[in-house]
Amino acid sequence: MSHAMATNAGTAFEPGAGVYDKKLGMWVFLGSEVMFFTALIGTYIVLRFGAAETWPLPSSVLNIPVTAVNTFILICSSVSMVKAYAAAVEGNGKGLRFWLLITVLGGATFVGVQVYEYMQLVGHGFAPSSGLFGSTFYTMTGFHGFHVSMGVICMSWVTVQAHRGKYDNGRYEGVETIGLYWHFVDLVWIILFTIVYLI
Amino acid sequence: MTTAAGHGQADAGHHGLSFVRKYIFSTDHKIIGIQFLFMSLFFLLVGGLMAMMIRWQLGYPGQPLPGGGGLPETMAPGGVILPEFYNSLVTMHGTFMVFFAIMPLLVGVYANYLIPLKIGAPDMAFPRINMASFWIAFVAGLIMLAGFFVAGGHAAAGWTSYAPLSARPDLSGVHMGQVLWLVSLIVLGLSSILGALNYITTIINMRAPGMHWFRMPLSIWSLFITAILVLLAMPILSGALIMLLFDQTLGTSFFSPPEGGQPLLWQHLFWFFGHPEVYILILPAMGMVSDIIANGSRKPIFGYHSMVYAIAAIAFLGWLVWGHHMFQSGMNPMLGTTFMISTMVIAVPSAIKTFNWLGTLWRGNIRLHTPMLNALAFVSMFVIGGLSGIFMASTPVDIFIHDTYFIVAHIHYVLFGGSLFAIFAAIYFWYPKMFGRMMSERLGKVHFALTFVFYNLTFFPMHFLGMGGHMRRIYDPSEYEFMQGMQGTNTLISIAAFLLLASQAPFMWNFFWSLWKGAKAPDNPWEDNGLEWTVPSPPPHGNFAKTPTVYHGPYEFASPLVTEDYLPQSRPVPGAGGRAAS
Amino acid sequence: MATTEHKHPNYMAIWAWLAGLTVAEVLVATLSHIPRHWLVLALLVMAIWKALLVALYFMHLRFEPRRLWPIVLAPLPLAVIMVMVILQEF
Amino acid sequence: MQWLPPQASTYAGDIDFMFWVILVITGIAFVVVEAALLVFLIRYRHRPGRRAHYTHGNTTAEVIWTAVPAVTMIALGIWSGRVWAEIKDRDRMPTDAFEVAIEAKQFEWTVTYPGPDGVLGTSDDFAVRNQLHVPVNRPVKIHLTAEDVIHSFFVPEFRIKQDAVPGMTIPVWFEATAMGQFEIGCAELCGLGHYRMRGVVTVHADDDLDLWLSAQTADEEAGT
Ligand code: HEA
Ligand code: HEA
Ligand code: CUA
Ligand SMILES: [Cu+2]
Repeated sequence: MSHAMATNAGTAFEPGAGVYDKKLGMWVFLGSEVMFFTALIGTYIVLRFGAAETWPLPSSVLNIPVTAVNTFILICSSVSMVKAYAAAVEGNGKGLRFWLLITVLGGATFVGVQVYEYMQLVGHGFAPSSGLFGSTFYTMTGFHGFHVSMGVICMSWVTVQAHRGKYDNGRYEGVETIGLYWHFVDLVWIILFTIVYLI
Repeated sequence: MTTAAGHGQADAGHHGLSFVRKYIFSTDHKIIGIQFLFMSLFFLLVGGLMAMMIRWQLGYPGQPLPGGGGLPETMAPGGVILPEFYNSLVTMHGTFMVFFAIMPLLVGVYANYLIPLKIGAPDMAFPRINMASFWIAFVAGLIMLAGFFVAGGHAAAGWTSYAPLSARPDLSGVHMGQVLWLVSLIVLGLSSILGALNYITTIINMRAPGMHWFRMPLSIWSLFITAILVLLAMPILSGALIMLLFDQTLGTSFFSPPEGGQPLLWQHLFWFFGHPEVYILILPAMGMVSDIIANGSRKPIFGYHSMVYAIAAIAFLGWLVWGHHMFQSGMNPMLGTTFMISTMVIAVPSAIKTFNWLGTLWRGNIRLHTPMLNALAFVSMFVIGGLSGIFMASTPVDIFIHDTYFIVAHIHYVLFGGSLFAIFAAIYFWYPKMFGRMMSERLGKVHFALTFVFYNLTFFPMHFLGMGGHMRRIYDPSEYEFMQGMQGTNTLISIAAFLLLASQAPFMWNFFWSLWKGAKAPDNPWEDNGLEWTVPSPPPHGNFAKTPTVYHGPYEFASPLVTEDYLPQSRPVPGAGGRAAS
Repeated sequence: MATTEHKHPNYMAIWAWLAGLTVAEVLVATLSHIPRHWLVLALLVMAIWKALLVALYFMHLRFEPRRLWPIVLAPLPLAVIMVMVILQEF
Repeated sequence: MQWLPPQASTYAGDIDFMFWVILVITGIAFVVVEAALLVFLIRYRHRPGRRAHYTHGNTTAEVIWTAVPAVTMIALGIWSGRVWAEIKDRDRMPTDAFEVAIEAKQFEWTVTYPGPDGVLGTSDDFAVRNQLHVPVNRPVKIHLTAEDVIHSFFVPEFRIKQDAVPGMTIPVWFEATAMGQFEIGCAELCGLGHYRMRGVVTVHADDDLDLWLSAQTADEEAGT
C-alpha cells in the first residue's frame, strides 16, 4: 500500500535504514554501549599512560591461563549463538532451542569463572582499592561481566520463548536482535582481554 | 519492507484499557509526553524555588530566609542559610534545572509528543521502552529529591561535581548525598538512552510515505540530531559517574591523586559529555522555534537546507570543544588554543541559524501570538548568551572571567533566555493539540511581558558582577573587600529574581485553568502545515485514521499556488514545495 | 518481512580463526625478548582482527545494507578523538 | 555596577584589550541582530490583506553571513592564541623570576618562600599562611599545587587565574606593576569554606621585599 502512495507523492521513496525496527534499535543501542565502554577503556588507557612506570605487569597479578580459557568459552558461546540464529532463519526449532541452551550455558560459565577469578584475586590481596590497576581492572571487567549477566538473563528468556514457539516458521527477528547484543559483548571482551590481560 | 505500512494502525481496543493502563502505565507516546511535561514542570518549579533561596542569601546575606524557620537545623538554623546548605542549593539548582527540567522538557516532552505526530506515525517504534523511559526518569527524580533528607546533606560539589571534592567524603563532609546524586544521574542516563534509541529508530524507519529527509520539519531534524547526541554523550557521563561512585564507595582511586588518580580526567570525561549536553539543551529549542517563527511570519523558513546543515554542524563541532571549560584547569595550555579555535568556529553555524530566522521575518506577515512572542524572545536572548560565549571562548579573556558571574550570566542567557523561552513558546503552541483546549492569549502575553522584563533585570547585571571579578558559588561575597561594593547590584538582582518567579503565576494559572475552562481547540488553531494539525485535538490513540501521505515541505506558507496563506503537508497540490521538496 | 538474502558464512571457520588468534595472542604475550612496542602492536592488530571477524560475520554487518554502516560507525571517531586528546595531557 | 577592576600586572592591559575587542565585535553583531529583529517586527507586522513574500532563501545572502563570522572568528582565535601563549605557555615563562611555591588547601594558601639562598626546595625555605609578598616590576613565578581538592588562584587586579590541582604542580607567572595590597580569591568550589578562602598579595618595592623576607627568616630562626 505504501508503495502506491509513494508514487502519488511524486518521487520514489524508501524510508528507513532498510532493516527492521528491532534490529535498527539494537544497533543504535550498541552505539551507545560503545561510548560507555569508551569511557571505561579510555580512562584505563589514560591512567595507564600517566603511570606507565609504576604500572604492574598484568601477568604478575592476573591468572592469564584461566582467563584465556574463559575467553575461549565466550567465543564458543558466540558461535553457538550464531548457530541458533541460523537455525531460526531456517525454521529449525529444535536446533534453535539446542543452540540457545548452549549459549546460555556458555555465558553462565563465563560469569562463574569470572566470579571465581575475582575471589582468587581478592584472596591474594588484589581488590578494587588496590591502586589504579585494581580500580580500572575491576571496573572494566566487572561491567563487562554485568553485561554478560544481563545477556544470560535475556537469553534465558529467549530460550523459554523459543520453547513456546515464538520464533517458529522463520520469525527469527528476536533471536537475531539479542544475538547482536551477545556478539557485541563478546567483541568487547576480545578487546578487554588483550589490553587488560596481555598488554 | 519497513515502510509505515509495516507498522499498521495501532488503534485497537483502546477503549478497553483500564485507567491505569491508559494514563499511568500508558504506552501512548502522547500520554508519555504529557507525563514528562508534568514531571519536568514540577522540577522546574523546584529548581526555581532553590534559585530563590540562593538569591535570598546573596541579596541579604546572613538574614533569616522568610518562611525559612521551618528548615532543619542542618540546613538553615533559624532560617539563616548555612554555607554547606548554600553549596547544596547551588548544586541542586543546576542539577534539577539541567537534568530534570530543561532536558526532559525538550527531549522528554516534545520529542515524545511531536515525533510520531509530525512524521505521520501511529506511535513510537518501541512503545514499552518509551514507557520505561518515563518511569525510570521518574525514579531518578525521586532518588535525587531523596538526597535532601540524608545525613550530611545533599551533594554540594556543583552540578559539575569536580573530583576530588566529590570523591572524598572526608574532604567534603558529604557522602550519602553525593552517592544519591550519582545513582540518580546514572538511572536518568539509562532513561535518556532508551528514549534516544526510540526516537532515532522511529524517525529513521517510520516516516509516512512522502516524508523525505528534507521534508521533515526543523523541529524533527533537531530532535533527531539531539537524540544522537544524547545517545552518544549520556553513556560517557554514566561511565564517569560510575567511576566516581566507586571512588566514593569502593575505595577505587580514579580521580583522587594519593593513589595516582587524575582529577583532570573527571573534567575531561564530564565535559566531553557536558558540552554536547548543552547543545542537547538548545538544539530542540532551535528546531521548535524555527517551526513557530515560520508560522508566525506566515512565510517559508529562510534557507531550510542550511538550517539543517547548521544543526548538524553544531552537533558535530560540539564534540570538539569540551576543553573550553578547562582553560584554567591546568590542562596543557596548547590544547587550550586548539579548543579555543574549535569553539570560535561554532559561532558560524549559530550565525547561520540566527540570520536565517531574521531572514524568515523579513517581508513576512507577522502575527504576534504568544508562541511567536516567546520564540522571538528566544532569538534575541540566545544571541546575547551566544555572544557572551565568545568572550569566554577567547582563552586570555577567560583567564579573568572564568568562574565568575559572567559565566553565570552566560548560563542563564542561553538556558533561560534560550531554552526556557523556547519551551514557553512550545507549550503555548502545542498546548491546544495536547489538551484540546486553548490557553488564554491575554494571560499569555502578560506572562511573556513580565517574564521578559524581570528576566533581563535578573541576569543582565550579572555580566557586570562578573566583570568586577565576582566569583561564582560564593556563599557570602562580603568576605572579600573587592566584592563589597557589589552588594547593591546583588540585592537588585535578587529583587528582580523574586519578581521573575512571581511573573510565573499567570502562566501557572493559565496552564491549569485552561485544562478545564479553556476554549475548545480546533484541529488547526494556528493555521500550520504540520501533520499533527490534520488530526483532532487531542489526537486519538494511534494518531492517524489513515496513514497520511506527504507531498511537500513543512513551511509552505504564502504559497502562490493556493488561496490560503498556508498549505498542509498532506494536501496534494502539484508543483508545490519550493526548495524544501528537493 | 523478507528473509535474509545471503547464505550463511562458514561459522565454524570463523570460530577456528578466533580460537587460533586467541592462542596466538597468549603466546605472543609471553615473548619477552622482542621490543615492547612491537609486542603491543602485534597484540592490538590481532585483537582488532578478531573484533572485526565478530562484527562482520557473527553480527553479519557485511551483509547489511550500507545505510546501516554510518549508524554503526558514528561513535568510533568520537571515541578515538576523546582518548587521543586526553592523552595530550601527558 | 562597575567595569573591569584596575589593572596591576603587565598583561592585564592585553587581556582587557582583548575584552574590549570582543565587546566591539559582539556589540556590532548584537546591534545588527536586535535592530533587524525590531525593524522587521514593526515593518512586517500583520496587516489585513497583507501576504508574506514567498521565498525559500537566498544563497548570496547566506554565503555572506556565513563567511563574515567565519573570518572574524578565526582571526579572533589566532589573535587570542598569541596573548594566551604569552601568559600561559609553560615553555615561555620568564626565567629570571622571583619564585615561590603555593600550596592551596581547605581553606587557606600556604606560601613557601625560597629563604636566604634564594632557591626553592632547600631547607632554609619558610612558609607563611595567606600572605604572598612579591616585588614590583619583576616577574614572579609561582609553583602552584593543592593538598586536598581543587582550588583556584585568582587575583582580579592581575587578571590571573589558575586552578590548583592536587597531584599536579602548575607554573603561573605575573609581573605586578603597582605597589600595594590586593586580594587573592579562591575561584573553584572547594567545600563549605570556599567563600572565605581569602589571601592577600602585597607588592613591594624591591628593597622593601628584601627587608620583609629577612624579617621573616629572622623570626623563623628566633622561633627555633
Ligand atoms: C544551552 C546551553 C548553552 C549553549 C547553547 C552555549 C553556547 C556556547 N557557549 Fe556555553 N555554557 C553553558 C551553556 C551553553 N553554552 C553552560 C551551562 C556553561 C557553564 C557550565 C558550568 O561551568 O557550570 C557554559 C560555559 C561556557 C564556557 C566556559 C566558561 C568558563 O567556565 O570559563 C565557554 C567557553 O568558551 C562557553 C562558550 C560557548 C560558546 C562559544 C557557545 C556558542 O555555541 C554560542 C554561539 C552563538 C552565537 C555566537 C550567537 C549568534 C551568532 C551571531 C549573532 C553571529 C555573529 C556573531 C559573531 C561574529 C561573534 N560556554
Ligand atoms: C535551565 C536552567 C536554569 C534556569 C531556568 C535557572 C533559573 C534561575 N537561576 Fe540558575 N543556574 C543554572 C541553571 C538555571 N538557572 C545552572 C546550570 C547553574 C550553575 C550551578 C552550579 O554552579 O553548579 C545556575 C546557577 C545559578 C546561580 C549562581 C549561584 C552561585 O554560583 O553561587 C544563581 C544566582 O543567582 C542562579 C539564579 C537563578 C535564578 C534567579 C533563576 C530564575 O530564573 C528562576 C525563576 C523561576 C523559574 C524559572 C521557575 C518557574 C516555574 C515554572 C514556570 C513552572 C510552572 C509550573 C507549572 C505550570 C506546574 N542560578
Ligand atoms: Cu579553595 Cu575554593
Ligand atoms: Cu561548553
